[in-house]
Amino acid sequence: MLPRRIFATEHDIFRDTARRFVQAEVAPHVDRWREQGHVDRDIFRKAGAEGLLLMWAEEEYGGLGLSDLRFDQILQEEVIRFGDPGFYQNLHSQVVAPYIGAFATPEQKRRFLPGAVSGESILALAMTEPGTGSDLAAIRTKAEDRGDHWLLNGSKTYISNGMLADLVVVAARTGGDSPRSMGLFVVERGMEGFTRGRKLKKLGLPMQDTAELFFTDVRVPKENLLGRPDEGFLYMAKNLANERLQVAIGSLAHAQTAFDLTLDFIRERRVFGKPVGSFQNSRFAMAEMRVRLDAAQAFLDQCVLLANEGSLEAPLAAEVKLLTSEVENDVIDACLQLHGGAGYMEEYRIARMYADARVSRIFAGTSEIMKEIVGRALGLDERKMQ
Amino acid sequence: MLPRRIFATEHDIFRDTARRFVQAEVAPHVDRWREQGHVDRDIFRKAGAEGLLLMWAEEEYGGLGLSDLRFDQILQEEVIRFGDPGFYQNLHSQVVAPYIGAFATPEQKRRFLPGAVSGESILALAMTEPGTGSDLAAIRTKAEDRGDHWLLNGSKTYISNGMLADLVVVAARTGGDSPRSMGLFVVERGMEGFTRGRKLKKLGLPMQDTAELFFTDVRVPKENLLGRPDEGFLYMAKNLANERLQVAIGSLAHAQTAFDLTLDFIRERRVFGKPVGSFQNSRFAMAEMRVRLDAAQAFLDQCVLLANEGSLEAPLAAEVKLLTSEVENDVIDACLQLHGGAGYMEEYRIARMYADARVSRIFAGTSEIMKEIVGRALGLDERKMQ
Amino acid sequence: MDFTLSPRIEDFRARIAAFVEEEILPVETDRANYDAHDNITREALDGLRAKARAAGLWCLQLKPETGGQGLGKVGMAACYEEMNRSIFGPVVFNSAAPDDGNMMVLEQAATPAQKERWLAPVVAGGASSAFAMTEPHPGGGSDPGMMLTTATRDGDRYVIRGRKWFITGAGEARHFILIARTSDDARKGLTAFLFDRSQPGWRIDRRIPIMGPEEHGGHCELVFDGLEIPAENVLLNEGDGLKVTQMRLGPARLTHCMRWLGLSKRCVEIARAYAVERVAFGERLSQRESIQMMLGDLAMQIEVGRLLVMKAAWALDRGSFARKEVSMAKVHVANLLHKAADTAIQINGARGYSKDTPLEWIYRYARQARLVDGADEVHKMVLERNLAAEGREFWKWEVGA
Amino acid sequence: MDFTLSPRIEDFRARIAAFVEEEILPVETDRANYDAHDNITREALDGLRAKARAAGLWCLQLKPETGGQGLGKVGMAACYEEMNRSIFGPVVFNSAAPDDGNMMVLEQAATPAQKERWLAPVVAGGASSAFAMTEPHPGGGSDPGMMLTTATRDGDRYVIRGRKWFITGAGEARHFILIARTSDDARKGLTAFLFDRSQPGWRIDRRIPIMGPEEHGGHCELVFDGLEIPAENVLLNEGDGLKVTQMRLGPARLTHCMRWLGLSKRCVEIARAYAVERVAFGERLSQRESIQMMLGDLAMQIEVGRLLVMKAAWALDRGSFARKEVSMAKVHVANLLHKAADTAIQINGARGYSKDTPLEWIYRYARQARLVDGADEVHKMVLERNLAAEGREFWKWEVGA
Repeated sequence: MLPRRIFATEHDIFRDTARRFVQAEVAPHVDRWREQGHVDRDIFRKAGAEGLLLMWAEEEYGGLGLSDLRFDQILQEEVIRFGDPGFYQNLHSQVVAPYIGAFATPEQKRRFLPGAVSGESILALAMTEPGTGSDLAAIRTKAEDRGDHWLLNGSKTYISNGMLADLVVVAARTGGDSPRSMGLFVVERGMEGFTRGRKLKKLGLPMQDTAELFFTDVRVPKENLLGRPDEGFLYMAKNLANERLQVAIGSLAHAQTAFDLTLDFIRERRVFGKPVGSFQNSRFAMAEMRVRLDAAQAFLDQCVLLANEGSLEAPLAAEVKLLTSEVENDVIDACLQLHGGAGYMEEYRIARMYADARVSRIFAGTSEIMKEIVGRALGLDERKMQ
Repeated sequence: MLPRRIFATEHDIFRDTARRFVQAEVAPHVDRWREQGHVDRDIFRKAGAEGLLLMWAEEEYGGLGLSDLRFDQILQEEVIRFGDPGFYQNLHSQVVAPYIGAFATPEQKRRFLPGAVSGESILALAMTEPGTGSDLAAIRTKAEDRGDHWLLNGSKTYISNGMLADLVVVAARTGGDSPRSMGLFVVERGMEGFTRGRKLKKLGLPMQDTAELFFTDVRVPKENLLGRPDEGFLYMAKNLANERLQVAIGSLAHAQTAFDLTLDFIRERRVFGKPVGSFQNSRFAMAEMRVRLDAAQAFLDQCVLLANEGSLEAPLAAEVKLLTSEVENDVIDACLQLHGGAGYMEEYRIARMYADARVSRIFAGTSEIMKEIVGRALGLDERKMQ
Repeated sequence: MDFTLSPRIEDFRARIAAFVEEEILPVETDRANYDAHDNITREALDGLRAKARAAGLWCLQLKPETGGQGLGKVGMAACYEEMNRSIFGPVVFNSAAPDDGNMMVLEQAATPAQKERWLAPVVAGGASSAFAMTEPHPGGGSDPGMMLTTATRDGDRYVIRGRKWFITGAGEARHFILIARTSDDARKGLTAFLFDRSQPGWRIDRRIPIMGPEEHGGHCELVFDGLEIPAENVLLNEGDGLKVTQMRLGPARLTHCMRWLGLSKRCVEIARAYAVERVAFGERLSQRESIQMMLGDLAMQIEVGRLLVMKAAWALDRGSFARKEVSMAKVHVANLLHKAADTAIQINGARGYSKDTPLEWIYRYARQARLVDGADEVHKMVLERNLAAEGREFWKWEVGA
Repeated sequence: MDFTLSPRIEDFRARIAAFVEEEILPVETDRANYDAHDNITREALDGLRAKARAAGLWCLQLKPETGGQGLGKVGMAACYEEMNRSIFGPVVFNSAAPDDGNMMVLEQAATPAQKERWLAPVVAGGASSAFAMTEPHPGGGSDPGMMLTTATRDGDRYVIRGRKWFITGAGEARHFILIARTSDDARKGLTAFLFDRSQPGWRIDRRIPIMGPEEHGGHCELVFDGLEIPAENVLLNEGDGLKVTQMRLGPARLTHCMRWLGLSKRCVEIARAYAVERVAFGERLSQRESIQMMLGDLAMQIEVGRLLVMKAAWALDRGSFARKEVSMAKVHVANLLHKAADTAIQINGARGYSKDTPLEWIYRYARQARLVDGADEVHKMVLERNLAAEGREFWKWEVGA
């Protein structure tokens, strides 16, 4: 196994903290949360109290000013290993909040960040609509400028943290027909005309709340617009690289966890009088997985360092998202196979990991979209080749 | 594409030197050398004169005392990119010579190293025998202690640099029936009873000379034994990790080269009125390859750093050899497919790369042996599990 | 050499296809017809079953004298594939596991009196059945030789003690076929028994939650602590349990494959419909090469599955055990089903991950295919053993008249 | 449904099997019988051909009146597979590309006089033939619409100018079938001609080195700078060139697959023999699970290939173009051949990389299989187009009597 080489002592110490938190505050509730279809709100407050949310936020907003992504990487690894991938603290801290961190005014930050840091207000991001998928230019939700406010109309779907969220960053068209003229609006719980549909049922990830959101003549105050009203598309494009890196971190942590629990399982479980792990087929399967995991981890860790330096470009983020989500699915499938019939029983964690993992090749851009991005960056863009 | 992050300025400068050397002294002769079945002897002398052989050797033996493996990594990358993987300077410097570097007495080093550094004497390593494959314990070549010399009898096969070699490090059994009691003997060109069979014909790598060697009552002087007469097996086991790392470096360089030349090809070559590269299938194929190459490179580069620190363990070396040789074969196969019919013509380099690459999953231990090593290191050893 | 179906079989197939299209798919579309375990509700099922019987599409797999149509395995291959275009199809025609296999083994092995008592009600649709063989670790899983449940003779009856596990349908079944140990003989140590749900001396310990949607009656863990079974309820003779097991499981493997082919085709159908309709980045999905290649490849793999299954069915109809043929069909079709569901989900994107289509149902259901009835690895090793024994004769065509 | 061979076909197959075993394999084993291009020397070949003719195993694929046995495609599937147990097999029975396909197209399309002049000598084994269609970039490769070679009518003859490329066997062929452009019509713009090696106005520019072993006569680049062909040597009519091409190439795809199955089986045979004999780390290779699974999987994939090929052959014999069936067979068997050779080499280790076995020959030869006759990608997209057109009818069994 390849030793992790990107961590220093402070990271190791932080991992202990994160692990203790997850073991104490998340692990005991996982079964109940999966059953009820979402985490309890107070887990965000507890995480906030421990200083685990928006660690990058400046101290004036209650954060730690830790812009080193390795801390969130470690937290996410521990959440997945000892908790459940459906606890979307990572979306809160590293996918949604950065829109506020990067594009909000100091005044907006004072309004929105402290609650997000403390876990009082839970964040969601509403981009996808029925029929848009990854094609953001197809967004139809509209915000009209009505002088002292924006009038928001439209609907969003597959919104993670959608039921629990207090603040939702909503992408809406502001320029009439211009496909890329969009704004990002902070819609707050309780605003009139903002409603939520039923929690959506899914193949897996039952603990992660996923909702449809509806906006009917919602009057969004002017001071809830993030950045410029016509640059939302650019902001989204810019943040997608980090979002995909975050997805990659989660995918690989999920796969590593599956590998480790399977290694334990096949050492113990016996079949035809021998431990499952003593069969050559098991040994080879595990060796193949170990190699793919190590290579993916080496690659991902380098990407985290690049992101820390501000130089993780979109094609590389697409690469690492593509690779890790494929590794995640392949590894978990092979691990389930090594469990035999037990792997199909919900009492073994591998069964739920299998269903949970399937979405990784779809969300934040499907594998096929990732290949488009990587391939076009290689100069293979049919629109530019004659 | 993932930027390489392990090189400093001195490495970049060295890459220029290496590249110029390969372009001037290797590239023009590749076709002829492939045709004749081996390089010209003088390419070793030229490389020696440029200071490119045994860079790690201490200055007193003519070397540069550069123990940083990155220099040899760079040289090998350039040899493969602009030359041919059949120029086995790497075997000479990094696989055979380290036996002398590690296990020879100062007197032996004075005798053997300067010629190897200058390229006057070419090195080979004779381990494999007809019927042994990777199973070194099955070696039958024998060396009997005759007081003032060892009497060597046996035969070796698949010996790289076998026809050209001036000094051959030969593994031979010294302890009668004890399977692991072996010694390593330096057999010199011209010793009586040391003969070579025909150059072996192979699927690919025609430029790399591969021979059978025969030893019939060869009187090897006592002072040609490396280290202890009963520890050769340990020495070989110890050096195998670095040998596999070297193979991995070559495999990945080969794959990266195939990728780059294919990218050029599909941008130019047109089919059905469009560049091949503008088809989605091509874009996806290249994207998939790019991701695998980047991950393998990130992993390999970390292994090189570990080896520099003296901490590349055998299972990790097996991992990286397994991964890179599989990536090499898969990438080259997919690249050939993107060439279409042209890929089958010898005038396109990809055709010969395909045949050359096949051996990588076999030599220095097959992929299956690598999986055994990795899997057993995970604790999945049926001999130790009950 | 002849790759045609007889007109009679084709007639059944076409009528099943129309029935699925007109009667079953509309029911499948309405989530109100799903029970808590993602299966069709009993109410919806009863209505459809009545229509299927009225249409003469009932228990086609059984002999006419049992109440079926004597289709044979070749005919079943064509018809079962058609039935499982809908996830609810097979049970409507009384061709779903586990009743399907239980009926066939009783038809083959039971005495006339036993048939009257145990088989006829299942054929009539009034009772469902279960086959209780598998045991929890370390008992008899895929290896019946490890069976731990015992049946001890006591006069004219047997007393059963032990534990069974993952018994499909046990939660609702009325008739059970039970395999238990009657001696330590390696080949003749097991015996098959029949018992009724109402008999005392056993209980359902729990219904085991699984990843996938569930057959009616789920998958249960059973405890036997003194169930008494009269000797007349032994199937075949004492010691014939292994034989019954083989009669029961061999053909069942192939019927699974037949049904999985239907599900695989359905996945392609849903994926294509969406790809044709959906526009993203200014282009229909169906116009993208990558999508075309995925679908073209799936179409081909389905055809491969159909050929493997059909050849195995033909061999069974000729009286061969067709072990090699069934193994090959099993490995291929189990993987195909997974691949079909996975690809269809991928093409549907987030919609595929949601419950808006049956794809996620099929995906979860499919994962067991590569685990049950022998994992891929086991079948491949069995095939290699055949190869070692037969050499080049492994591949050959039989010679006809 | 019937998966049997007729006794007559089985008789031919069995006799071919015996001939390969007794006559051809010993010749293949001796490297002295290999020419510079890794094919059988003319001397060794002539001896074997004489024996094959004497045994009545000659041109089985042709009609009796042409000098064959009228086996049909089903019979060819069984026999060609058997022939190519040896890398030298097909040519011995005069069933090797390109003569095989050239003879079949002449048998179908030539006039009696043309048959006498052009076909009979090839059937007799006295002349070999070539089919000159493909052109170098940017001419007609897999897309005949891009054909650049022209045939200009001049009185009772045509004058040919242009360049052909990768023409198999051209280095030794006496009879050529040539496709050239006679007008710009999209469907009727091409015409097929016959010419003799001895005619002036053309030359072989070079023999193109390829990765693989070569057919006799290699793969050549041809230049036409005024070759004159009398109108009587037009095959079919002016404008029928595309039709001739389709007649020539469609069935040839399938005959390749038949032969590749034989080579795939040979790979398994060599691999197994070595695995059984070789001991490493104290264990026979054949006892390792990984080896068993590799071989079991290969055995299964070969059987899949045989079913696909046989169904396509059967469909061709029934008069279908069987495009879909041939595409599926082509994709599967081309990949299978590669996989079989690759796996066998892996099991043989360094021995497999050496020239001590025919494996490296097959491995290099195999790599073209996925490139020629339409790459996988093209076939999969064609299959998807069929799926789009046919929907669920893509998969169906024909109905028999």
